[in-house]
Amino acid sequence: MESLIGLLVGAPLLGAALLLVGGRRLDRVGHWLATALAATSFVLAAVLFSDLLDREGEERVLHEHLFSWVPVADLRADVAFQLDQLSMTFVLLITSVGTLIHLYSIGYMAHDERRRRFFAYLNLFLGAMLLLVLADNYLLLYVGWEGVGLASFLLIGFWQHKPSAATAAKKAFIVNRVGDIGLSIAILLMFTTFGTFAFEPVLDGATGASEATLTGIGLMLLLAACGKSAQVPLQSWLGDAMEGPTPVSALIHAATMVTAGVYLITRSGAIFDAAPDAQTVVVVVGAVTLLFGAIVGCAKDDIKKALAGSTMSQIGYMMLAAGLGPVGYVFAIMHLVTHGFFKAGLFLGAGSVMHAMNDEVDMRRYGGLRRHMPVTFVTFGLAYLAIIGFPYLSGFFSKDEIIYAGFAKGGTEGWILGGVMLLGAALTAYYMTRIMLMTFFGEKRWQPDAHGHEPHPHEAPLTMTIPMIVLAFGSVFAGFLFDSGEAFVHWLEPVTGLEHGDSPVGHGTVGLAATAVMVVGVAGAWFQYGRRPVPAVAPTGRLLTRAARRDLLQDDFNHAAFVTPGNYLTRGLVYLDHKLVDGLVNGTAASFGGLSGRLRRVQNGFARSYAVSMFGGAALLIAATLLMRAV
Amino acid sequence: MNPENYLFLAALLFTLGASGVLLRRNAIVVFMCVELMLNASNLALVTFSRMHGNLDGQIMAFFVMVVAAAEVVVGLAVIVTVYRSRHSASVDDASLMKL
Amino acid sequence: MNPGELEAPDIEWVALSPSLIVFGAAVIGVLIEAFAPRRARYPAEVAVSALALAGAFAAVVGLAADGRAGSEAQIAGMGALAVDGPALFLQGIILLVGLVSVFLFAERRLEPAGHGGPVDSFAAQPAAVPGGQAEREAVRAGHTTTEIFPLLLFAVGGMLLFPMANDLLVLFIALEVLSLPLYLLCALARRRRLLSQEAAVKYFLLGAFASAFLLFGITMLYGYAGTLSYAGIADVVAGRPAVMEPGLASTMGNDALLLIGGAMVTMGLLFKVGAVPFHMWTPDVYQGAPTPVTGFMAAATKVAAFGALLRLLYVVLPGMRWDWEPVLWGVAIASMVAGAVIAITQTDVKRLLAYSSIAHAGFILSGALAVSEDGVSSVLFYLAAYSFVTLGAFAVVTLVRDAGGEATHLSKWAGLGRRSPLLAAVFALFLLAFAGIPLTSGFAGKFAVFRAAADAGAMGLVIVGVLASAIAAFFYIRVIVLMFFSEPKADGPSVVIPSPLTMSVVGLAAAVTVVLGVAPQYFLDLANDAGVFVR
Amino acid sequence: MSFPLLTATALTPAIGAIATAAVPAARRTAAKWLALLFSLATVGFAAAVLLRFDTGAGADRFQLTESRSWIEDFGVRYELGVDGIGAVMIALTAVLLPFLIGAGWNDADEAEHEAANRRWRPTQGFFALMLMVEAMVIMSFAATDIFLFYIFFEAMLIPMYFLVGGFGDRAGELDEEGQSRQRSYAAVKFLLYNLAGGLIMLAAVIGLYVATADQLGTGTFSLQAILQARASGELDLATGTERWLFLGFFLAFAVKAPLWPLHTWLPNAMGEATAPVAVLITAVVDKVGTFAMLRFCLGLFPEASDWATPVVLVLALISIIYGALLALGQRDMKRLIAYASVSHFGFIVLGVFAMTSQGQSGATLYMINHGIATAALMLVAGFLISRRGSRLIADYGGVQKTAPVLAGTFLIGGLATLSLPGTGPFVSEFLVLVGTFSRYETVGVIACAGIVLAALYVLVLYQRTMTGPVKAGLEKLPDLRVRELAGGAPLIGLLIFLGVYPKPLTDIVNPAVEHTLSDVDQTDPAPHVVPEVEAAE
Repeated sequence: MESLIGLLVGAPLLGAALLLVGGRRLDRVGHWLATALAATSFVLAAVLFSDLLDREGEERVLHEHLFSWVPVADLRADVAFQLDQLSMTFVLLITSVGTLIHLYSIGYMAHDERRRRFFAYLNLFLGAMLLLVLADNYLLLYVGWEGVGLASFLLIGFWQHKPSAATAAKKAFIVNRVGDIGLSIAILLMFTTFGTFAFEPVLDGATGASEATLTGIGLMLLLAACGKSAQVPLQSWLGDAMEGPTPVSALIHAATMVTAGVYLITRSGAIFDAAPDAQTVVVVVGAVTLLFGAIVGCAKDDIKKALAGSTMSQIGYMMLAAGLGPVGYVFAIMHLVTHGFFKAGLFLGAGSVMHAMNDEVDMRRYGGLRRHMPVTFVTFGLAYLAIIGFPYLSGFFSKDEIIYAGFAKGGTEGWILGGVMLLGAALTAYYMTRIMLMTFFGEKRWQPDAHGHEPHPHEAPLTMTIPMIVLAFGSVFAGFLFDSGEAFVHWLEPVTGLEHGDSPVGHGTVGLAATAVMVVGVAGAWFQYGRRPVPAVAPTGRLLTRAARRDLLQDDFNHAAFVTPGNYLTRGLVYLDHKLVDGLVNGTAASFGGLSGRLRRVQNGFARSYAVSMFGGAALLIAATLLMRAV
Repeated sequence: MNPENYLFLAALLFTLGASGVLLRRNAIVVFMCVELMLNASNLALVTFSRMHGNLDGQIMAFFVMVVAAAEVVVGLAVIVTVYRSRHSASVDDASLMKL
Repeated sequence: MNPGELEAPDIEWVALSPSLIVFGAAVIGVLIEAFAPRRARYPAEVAVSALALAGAFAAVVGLAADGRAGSEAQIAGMGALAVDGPALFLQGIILLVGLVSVFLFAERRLEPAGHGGPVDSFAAQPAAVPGGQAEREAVRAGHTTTEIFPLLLFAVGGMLLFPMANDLLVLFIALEVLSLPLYLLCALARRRRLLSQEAAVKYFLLGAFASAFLLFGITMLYGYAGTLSYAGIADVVAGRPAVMEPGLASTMGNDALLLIGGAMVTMGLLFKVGAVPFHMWTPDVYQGAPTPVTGFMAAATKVAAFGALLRLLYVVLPGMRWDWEPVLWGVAIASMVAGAVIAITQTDVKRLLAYSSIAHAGFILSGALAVSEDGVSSVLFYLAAYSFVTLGAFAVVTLVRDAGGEATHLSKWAGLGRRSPLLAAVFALFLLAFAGIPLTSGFAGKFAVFRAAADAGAMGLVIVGVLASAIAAFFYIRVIVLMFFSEPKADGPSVVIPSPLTMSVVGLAAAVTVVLGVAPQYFLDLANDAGVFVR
Repeated sequence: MSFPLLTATALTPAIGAIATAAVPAARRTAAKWLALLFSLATVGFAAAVLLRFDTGAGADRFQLTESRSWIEDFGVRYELGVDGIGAVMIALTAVLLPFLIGAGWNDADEAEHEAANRRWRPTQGFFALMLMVEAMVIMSFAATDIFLFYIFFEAMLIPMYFLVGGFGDRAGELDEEGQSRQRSYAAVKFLLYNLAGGLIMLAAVIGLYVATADQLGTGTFSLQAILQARASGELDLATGTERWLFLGFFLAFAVKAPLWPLHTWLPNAMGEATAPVAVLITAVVDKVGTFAMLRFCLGLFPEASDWATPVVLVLALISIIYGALLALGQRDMKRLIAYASVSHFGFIVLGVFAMTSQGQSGATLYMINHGIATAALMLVAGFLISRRGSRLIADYGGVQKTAPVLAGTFLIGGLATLSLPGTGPFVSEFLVLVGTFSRYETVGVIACAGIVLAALYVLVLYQRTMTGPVKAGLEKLPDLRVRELAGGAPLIGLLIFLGVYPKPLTDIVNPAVEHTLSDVDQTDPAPHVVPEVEAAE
């Protein structure tokens, strides 16, 4: 059974290699091959899942040691997998959503001449993501971590001929690299502290280390998580990442990769549990991002960027939950899974809309699409209801639990967290409703594209609609399924631990409050966008709106704080290198040249002056000899 | 008479010769000054010979004379050739090569 | 001893055979000039010279095989000459260099032939006014100056005596015997005769000036010690003269005589070596003299002069080592640095090599300053290596010619590597050897002297030497850049295909350069065995 | 006596060089094939070296040793032998050369106006020089006699110099006479820098000889003899002497490596040389410098190495950051890669002087991986440059549209350069970081900044050249030819293999590193917390 894990990871990687090396020969079948391999992974995952289910709670761990990777003295880094409930959850999410999105992409990318590459990259992503969640040590996790970063880079910049896409891809990679420093340092710290970086010894031994060290490790892990999961302050890349093809946004930048940070923190729970300061920072980051993303999502007219803001915000929820410790881990993961379904559904819906609208992304040019694209409308609508936390849809369960856990933190902090999350919930309802209204309701605001083609919205082909339908099902029923008999909680508990917090506010109250703020949010949006026609050109708006449109000035800040000084620094250094370091050397050479030029003048061609030199030399020689004797 | 006085004379002559080499322009005169230096040595040699009471110095002096003669032969040949080419015996004129 | 009775000197004919052969041949050469018909002179002179030098070399080898370089070393000629390791080793080098120089002198394919047959690079009629009627006639007639061969032999003879000299008289005579022919040879260039004559005048006047100093130094040493013999002076310096005479007793206390005398003799030798600040004749003379002469002079004179200097320092003046060592440190450093630095901006190949020779004098001097057996043998080895590289380099210079004769201006060497890759490669090899790049003889030599110096505790000298080498490398490299990385000029010089004579010179020099670089052990052994002066 | 395998490995390219140089001018293609053949034969010998190398416990430190007398008078012997580090470095050299020859296949063909000159044989010269460099590099990796090492360390400059100065890429700025002043400046700078470093080392080499002669009676250059004498206490250099000698050696290696602030020759040389020669410099020749730090500086002068470590670490850090920042500021593609190399050499030196097993194993692997990665990146850049005739980044754009395979290979080379996990450089960079961090935490953390900067310069380069709209003049840019792809693909395969399964290499290298560490009397720092799992066992 264990050997299936290797296959599970290997199948998509093999696909990527085949498709990249195979060249044009595979152009016609490549996409099917890739989809089949993704599906294979899913099937394998299902088999493994049923195997795990057959075992008892504590026994539900599989280990597979493939080979010794980098053995140097005491350092042992192995290529080895660990499949437990947490990774299983991720594997199922990744392979299922992944397979669906492969399928969707067949339709979506049908007319792209580089479709084979696209699928290769998608497969590469799947493989790397599976590696990330299946690794049994932090170093191998790091490989997957960077692997998904690479896939993300390749896919964001898939349309490389667009400078904006290329820039966005680069930006994503580099911001992620900043986060990666965190992961690197965390691994280094683990090695010097524990002498290893495999999960089991590190996590089991965490209590033995000093709190300062653990806080250090925790903060570094958080830095990594911030990069990958687009949390403040490393959030700036996610909005730009929407330059990638929409299936990519759905898979990587909504459902799976961006949640890796949450995985990392949940996985390292033992470290965070022993480092309360680090936990607090995680919570703060989550809370800030939650609001940040929501605010940005409210202001964007670009449908994908609005959804990206939403993603950020939702991951903020998860992060916050993970920062709460055993009270929140399970719900963080639960929200992650449900979010995976409904957010993927939303993105696929958005993709379907764009597909229909000649790749138009500005919602102000949509409107009234519900009649033209009924399937998309329905699936998108269901996912919409799930995300805003409509009672008994998936988002409702997972988000309420997180809000409850926030209150359970207790004291002022608990009230602040709960309040922030409720505010977030209201905002979520607001911006999602705004999207919904601007896209599917109201008047047609369609405009011809750059080539003068009028859009003729139509429903997408089957390959695209099927995944949307499946995901809609997931959005609707997943939460219910998980919550029934606390199935999900019990499933994860052996890995993450579980505490039932003691909240000043009851479960029911939280549910009511959440529903109430949702209604407020929906109503607010309806007042603004449902009652009156949406202007085709965005009004100037207030200061906050304008700032939110500019992603709350994050890029301006980064530019002012890093890019510009960096440019000056580089330019200055280039100048210095040339003038000072090199100049010193050239100067030495030149000064020898100058000295030489001056000395050779002594050689003036007159025999008498040569004689003087000799005479003087002789005198000097004699004087020096005498002097030596005198001394 | 104290033989040392001859030595002082020899040193004086040597110095005169050397300054002549440094100061005079005419190659022949320069050369004569060199000869003067050689003869200064001769004087000193003979004096020392006398002081030490052996003949080595005097023999040396004879050799020096022979050598000086040989030098004259070679030197004059060279200088005269140059004079014929340039119509000048000034050492300062022969300064085509420099730097 | 009865005053009327002269004791017949006891001459060790065998031990002195090398120089005797050479001098004998030189006299025969003069006779040939006097009596043989013009046409026959050239072959006869070449044959006599070559045979004599080869024979003398064979004699040297024989003497060395006899063990006279080591255990059987002896003082010969009534104490005037020493036949020992250093002397024989250096004589061997001088003879080989001389032999090879004969080939260079005898090269007759470089200049366009006159009516009388092919001509060499020496003046048709040296006495004729440059550009005058007489010269034109002589050129038309194809006259050549075959006197160069006996002159060369005399110079070689003097050089052979120089390192052997075991008393101050012989030292002086040998100096003059080697110098006077060289003055003349310098004046004999076929082309650019004004420069050639100027070089001769400068060389002559300055040389005479220097030998006057040397002589005065000799006088003072004699005055100090009352003897001309090296061993005698050394004894007096050490404070234990063989016979204590009254005159000696008064002068012995006068250290000024010793110090000034020693300094002046040293100065005379440093002049021949070309060390700073007595180096100024070198560039002008090297540039003006006919290139074969320059090559011969640069290689052989340095060998002979260092031999004499070594003997002086090691045999006569070891007692006052603490006086001259720091001073010569200064000279060595000045030579290395000044030679290397000034060479950077030179534009003429021959002047460049002249400055390089000054720097090398400094390197060799630092080996000599070790005052150890290792020091002697390292200098011997260095001289062997250096002389052949120098000769080879100047031989190459004779081959690069344009309409005006040798093209010595560096700018004309641009792109030579493209026109004649092989020749340029060989020249590059010589330059690399000068620069002391490993696997060339220059490196082995430099390593030997620096090691000897370091062994003697003169690490400072080594460091300066190393830095000077780095500076020196710059201008050697510059020439290589010019040859290989510059486009050839349309009116640039061409490489004349020489006779086997010059080719053999270049070939031999290259071979020695490589062999001494790659497998120097045998020659190091030779030098080691020859590292002891007889006293 | 057994077959002198190391001599054979070094001699093969040397003979190849002579044979290639002897091919007549008209048979240019034959010369190329001959050179390739000999370089492949060398790969065979190098493979034999690796196979014959015994990695078992208790195996000798130096293996395949040869010892003959050479220059007794200098105390010099012809002593060869490899430890694991030397063996893999020889393998790297041998493996890279065929690719470089393949990549430079037409680089040295004479211009048409020169075709008439029967004596001028640039092609033959080019390949002969390359093989010559290879032979000398292999010798310096194999030499266990310090003098022997020094000889080849210095001598390799000469063929290298001709390669840089004589065969610059044709994209440089030319003056009115059609020759590149920049190039000859670069060549001279390269030579003088390295020569000066080498000469200072010469002084130290002599000093070492004198010191050993002083204490052991006879001077020796034999590394093994000196190590033994030191271990037995016969040789105990005075502190001051040892430090001076260390500085002499280190300076030479730091120039070669090159370490800030002695690096400025590298961008010039790599910028002006043809791509294969640039690779030869940075991937092969410069490695001799870092290799020698590991073998000679640490082995001969342990106390002084310890003493100098803080300064060296700081210089290495500066190199890492400074090189990366300067790479960012370059407008010239090849200079960019050169500065990136400066940054990478900083990592290697860091690993060497961290004095931990991970650091030194990492440094060794880094040498290998950096060699291959730079080769991949630089060769592809070279193909690109030769197509367009410009090295300026600004002249490119949108290449992936017209030449996707080229762009793809370039990207993989770039990703390897930024140490992406899954490629070899990641393993080595990680090891260096671990090794450094476990002893010097701050240094390790600062070095991590290099990770981001590497991503920046690689991706900025990729973005500017390969993506975006197609620049004018590049519309018809041909994609990689089969020959070029055959040169690039195996390198990429190798990079990925070494990233996924570096164990064969670490197995060879680890014992050598243990020996080196015991030379300097260092042990790895122990972890602060012993994991309970292991404690329970």
